[in-house]
Amino acid sequence: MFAEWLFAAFSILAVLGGIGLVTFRHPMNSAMSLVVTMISLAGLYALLSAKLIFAIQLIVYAGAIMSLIIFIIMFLNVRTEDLPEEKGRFLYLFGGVVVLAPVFFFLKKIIQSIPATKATILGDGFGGIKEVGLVLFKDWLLPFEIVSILLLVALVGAVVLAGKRRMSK
Amino acid sequence: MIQNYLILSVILFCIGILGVVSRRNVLIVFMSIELMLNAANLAFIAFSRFHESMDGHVLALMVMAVAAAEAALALAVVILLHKHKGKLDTDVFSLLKG
Amino acid sequence: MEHTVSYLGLIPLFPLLGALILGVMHISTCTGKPFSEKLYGVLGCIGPVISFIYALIVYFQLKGMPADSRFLIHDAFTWFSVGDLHITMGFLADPLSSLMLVFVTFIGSLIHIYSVGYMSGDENFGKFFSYMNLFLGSMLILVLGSGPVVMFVGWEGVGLCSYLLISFYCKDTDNVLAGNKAFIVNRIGDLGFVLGMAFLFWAIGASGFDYLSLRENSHLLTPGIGLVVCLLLFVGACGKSAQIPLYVWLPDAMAGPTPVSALIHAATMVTAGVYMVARFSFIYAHVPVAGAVVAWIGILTALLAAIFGMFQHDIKKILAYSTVSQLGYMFAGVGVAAYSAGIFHVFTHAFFKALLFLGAGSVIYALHHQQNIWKMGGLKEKMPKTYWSMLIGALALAGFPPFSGFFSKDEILFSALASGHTGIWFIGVAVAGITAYYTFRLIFVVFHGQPRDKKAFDHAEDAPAVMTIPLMVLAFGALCAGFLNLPGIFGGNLNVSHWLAPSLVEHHPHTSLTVELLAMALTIAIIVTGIVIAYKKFASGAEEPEYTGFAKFAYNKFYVDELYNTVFVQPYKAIGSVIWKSLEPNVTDIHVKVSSWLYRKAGTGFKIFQVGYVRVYAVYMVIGLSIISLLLSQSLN
Amino acid sequence: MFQYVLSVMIFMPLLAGLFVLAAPISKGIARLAGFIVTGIILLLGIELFLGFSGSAGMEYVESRVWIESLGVNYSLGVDGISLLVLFTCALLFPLIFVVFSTRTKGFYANLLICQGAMIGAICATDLVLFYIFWEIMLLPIFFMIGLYGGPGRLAATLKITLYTIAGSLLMLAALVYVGVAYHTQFGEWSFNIVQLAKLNLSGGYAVLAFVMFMLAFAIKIPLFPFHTWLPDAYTEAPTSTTFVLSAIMAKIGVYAVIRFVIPVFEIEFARFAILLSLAGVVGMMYCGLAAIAQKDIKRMLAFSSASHMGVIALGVFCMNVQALTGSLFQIVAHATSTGVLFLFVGLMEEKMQTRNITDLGGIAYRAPIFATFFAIAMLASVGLPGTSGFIGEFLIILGAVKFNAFIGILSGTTLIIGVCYMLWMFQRVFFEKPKELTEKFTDLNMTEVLTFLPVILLIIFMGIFPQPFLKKIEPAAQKHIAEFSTVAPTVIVDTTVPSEGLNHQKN
Repeated sequence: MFAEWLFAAFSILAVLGGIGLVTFRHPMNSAMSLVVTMISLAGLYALLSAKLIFAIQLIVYAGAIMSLIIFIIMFLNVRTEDLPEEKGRFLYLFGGVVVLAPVFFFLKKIIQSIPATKATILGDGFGGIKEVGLVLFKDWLLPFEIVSILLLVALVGAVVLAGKRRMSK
Repeated sequence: MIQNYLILSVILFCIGILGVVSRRNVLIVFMSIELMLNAANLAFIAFSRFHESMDGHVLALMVMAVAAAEAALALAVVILLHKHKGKLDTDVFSLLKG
Repeated sequence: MEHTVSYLGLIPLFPLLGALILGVMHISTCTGKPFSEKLYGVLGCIGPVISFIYALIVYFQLKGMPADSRFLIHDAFTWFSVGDLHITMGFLADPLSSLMLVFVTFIGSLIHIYSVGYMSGDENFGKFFSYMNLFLGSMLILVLGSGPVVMFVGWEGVGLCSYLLISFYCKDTDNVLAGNKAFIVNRIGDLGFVLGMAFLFWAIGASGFDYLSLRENSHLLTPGIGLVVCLLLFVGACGKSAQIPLYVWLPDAMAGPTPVSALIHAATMVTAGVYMVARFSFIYAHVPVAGAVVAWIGILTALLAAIFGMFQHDIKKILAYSTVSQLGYMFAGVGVAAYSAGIFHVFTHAFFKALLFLGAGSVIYALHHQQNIWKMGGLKEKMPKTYWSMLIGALALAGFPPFSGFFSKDEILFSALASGHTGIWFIGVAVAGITAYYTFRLIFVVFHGQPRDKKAFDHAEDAPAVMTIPLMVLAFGALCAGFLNLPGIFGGNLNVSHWLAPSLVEHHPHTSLTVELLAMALTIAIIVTGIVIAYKKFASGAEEPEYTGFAKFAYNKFYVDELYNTVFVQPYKAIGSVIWKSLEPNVTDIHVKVSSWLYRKAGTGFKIFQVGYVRVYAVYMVIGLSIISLLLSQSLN
Repeated sequence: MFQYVLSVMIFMPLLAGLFVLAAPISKGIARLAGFIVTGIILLLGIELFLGFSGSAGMEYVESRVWIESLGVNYSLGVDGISLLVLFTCALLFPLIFVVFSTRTKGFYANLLICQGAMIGAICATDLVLFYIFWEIMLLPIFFMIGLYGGPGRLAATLKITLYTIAGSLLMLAALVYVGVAYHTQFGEWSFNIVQLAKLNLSGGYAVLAFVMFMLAFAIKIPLFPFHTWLPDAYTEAPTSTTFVLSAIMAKIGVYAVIRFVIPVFEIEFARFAILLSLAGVVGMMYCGLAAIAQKDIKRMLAFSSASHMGVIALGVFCMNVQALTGSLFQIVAHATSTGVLFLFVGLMEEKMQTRNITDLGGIAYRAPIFATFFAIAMLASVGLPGTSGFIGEFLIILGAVKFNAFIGILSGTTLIIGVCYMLWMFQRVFFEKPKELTEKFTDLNMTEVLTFLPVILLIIFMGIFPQPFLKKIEPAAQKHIAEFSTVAPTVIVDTTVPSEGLNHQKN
């Protein structure tokens, strides 16, 4: 019962955060809303007994990535006048909702067609570092390596893009 | 039970799409994409829980790694764009016009 | 009796080999120092002479056979054989082809010898003899071919040689144009021949497509197909033998050297059409309508050409029109089913027309290529040998008794009358008068009266012996050939007709002796009148007349050439350029144009969606996603 | 060893071509290599021709499973239908290497690849394999025109490539249909032409598939009105490419109709035969008339070639032994005569830098050997008896008359139309007075004489002794017609006669 209440609270928070993200005009406000969503999601992960992911969500996502984003926003020192006008954004949002409604209802339909399963009691080890690690390095070794290469490429790319360059004319 | 998680995931995903298509601020568009990735993660974790297999966790991990890589690159691009145009408006960058 | 002999194929082979050797010799020395004319001359004459000897052997061998089975065959090899169609490269010598064989090789040899003199000094001496030999070889294939397809080889071969020899002096555009005209008009005829063969084959050719088998099966031919075949074959004959409406090439063909005109365009090739109709007498005999068409076209051609001949200035053109006219007679003959009479006229005509052309050649040679008769005159004293031989030729052409032309022409006219074609007979008699008139106009203007061009007259003299001896031999032939086929009323028994009879399907109509004699007398009277009129007008030196009215119209050949030019040639070219300039880029290419236009329009149409804002592209994506979702959720239940 | 001769003939030039392309060798060596390779192919081709027994079936058969799940096999074979096309393809390539020298290495490589692909397309008895070679064939042509062509080459290349690709993609779709139809009828996959011939196709889709196949081949042949790529492509392409296009590639189009379309789509073919043969005849007349308006010899020959292809195609559509055999024979005859004419024009262009008829004249005095050779090839092209052109044309006209008297008569006009433009051109180029450009024209040298002499002799030989060739192709043609006519006549009777009867009653 307690779990249901937690789920309801976290999901309402997550949705509210998401709505805030897309409606606030200043990116700093949006970023803060996104942090709320991230943390709620971390709570949901915990509810799903994903211990490792819960931790990583908090540390990497809500922590590292979000602080990077906020750092950039502050670095750019965006003032309200510099922001795009976006006068009709609520109109756009409404239009977007209309367009997306079929997608939502379609997915909802599919989801409801999935046979309902009761959550079973899991063993202690589920979602722990060791267990996930074993799966990761046994079954998913190649994708893991590829992802690491991707990260490397991204690193180099970021350096090349953002790094100072001599103006070549 | 699982349906609730999945529907939440869909809702978040749709909100993300809304942000991408309706906002002109580069940073908000970017954060909307992050939101979509998170929504996907939620679906992974939920499936993982109910199928009692940890492959979903691994995938979520990978998505996070990709998200991190994306964040690094995207933010670099944002900085670059801001340097060039001094603006964060996506509509300024319309070089693809045919 | 053994009918298969192995040397028939050799007869055409000798001249062909000669042509090959001479051609290679000529080409290899074309840009360097040529071989001597003597060598060329001897090599050039060997082939025809050997063929002539073989022709005589064939003739005598046939003569030794019983009359009802006189034929020799030589199947050299299977030419091609597809399905029911079996074409053998075979040669057939029967009375008809042996007669043609003998006189073609005889006259051919004489003209080759004559050419040695006439062409001397020409830079293309070797080429000339190569072509002449090639012509003779083709003509012999035409004559000896055992079936229509083999005949067609010779048929086209002589057409080719005619083209090559007409455009012999090919630096002059007019000559080449004349050659083109000859080839193309001949080709129109060949189209008829080919189609005729095709129809004939599908009708009765399946069990053998040579004359002997066809003749056996000819009764299977339905009248409808028979008519089609006859008319198509006659189109071929019209092309080759210069009949209405395809006669226009022959007068222009006089652009070639004179021996060519004598051999090809008077004595041999142009009579191929008559020969072909006689060859197919077993079909024509079944279809009287076709025969009537042939006869009427023939006699109308004779009339038309004779009218043109009356007003020409060029000595060779006069003779050319007389050739067309005489060919018309021959067709009238074969048309009224008097095949032997037609062939006999071919035979006599070959002698006297070759004679006249060679005589004209001598005159032209003596006057340094002057061909206008109004620049000649009084040559009788300077060139007696030429004069006398030409006079014999003229009398024969005019049909004056007892020269050869009289007997053959009279036989045709009589057959027309006897078979009930009174109209043809009437026109024929009139044409005989006109013929006499224009022939003697030529003789009187050229040889009598005063010289009109003094300078040229002084240099004129009889040609060397190599040229005059053939003239005399031919003159002898023109004088005597008629007696070979002496009709009954003169005590003869139609030797040639009887000789030819096994090859032909004909029946001799009989009328009363009185009618025959009366008709003959009328003809002779008309001929004499023609000669007398010509004598009155021209014997004492008339000057070149200014033509007006009808004469001018006839002098310009009724403007038929111009008419053809406007009706056929110009539209043909115009259609060509219309196709190329308008139709091809605008109409035929339309499917390409339309599809490329559509692509371009579609491109510009879709361009408006490419606004350049990434956001909008995302919206497209979402809209697409949404539509797909809608569709899928429809089908989900 | 000789049983793999077809594979050798396909892959030797292909590999040699790739090697020449990749290896750092000079163009002289490339030319020599090309000549040697094509020479070997020629010898193999002659040996194959002589060894061919003349039965109606396939010989030199090779078959290997290639894509098992789809029933696609690597199967090759030669029968009377493909024999002469193959022979032509082997015969004519060495000429190019001897005659033309001013090309780069890549050009020779393309030629070699082209030959390999063409032989592949000719020998393939599997529809998929054929399709692959058919597409490969286009590539070298694309490069040869696009890289080495005349000033308007880009437009010409685009046109020929798009045109033919459009056709082949339609064919691909139809090919899939045929394969699927076979699967539904017999429960297994096969693209072997012998198997496919058993198909019993009918209905709207079959007609559609037939039209798609025919379109692909009609474009390649080219059949009126799909010939519009031809004048540009033939004119702009380097002469040797034009030679390949007209002498061989167009023939493969005709060959493919006989090999693949007729056995599979007997019923549709019988229905459309009259329309198709009309297209052939109209194309013959149309292109022949257009030829007379040309100033450029090469373009004139291009139209002449299209005109003759109309006749050859007509022979196929008439569906009787004479016409079909005539077409097959005419394929070689036309390839040698028109091909050689194209080569001669190429030589003239090399020597005088012009192809304009009005700039030329009097070549016959400067170059008697050249003029004689040209004249013989020209006469063969207009179908003079005694040359190879006559046999084919005569048989085709004969067959056409049987098929339909009206079409037969129209087809006969080729005798006249061909002569008109050829003589007109011959007069202006070889006769008349020499012009400034032609004064310097030199006659063929010894090498060139020795190169062309065999072909010229072949033209005459085939005119006088066609039987050795006909003997080998006739049984296959007979068999083809026999198989065709067991199915087709019933259909023709079923469909057309009743409607005619109705018309009569109405009238």
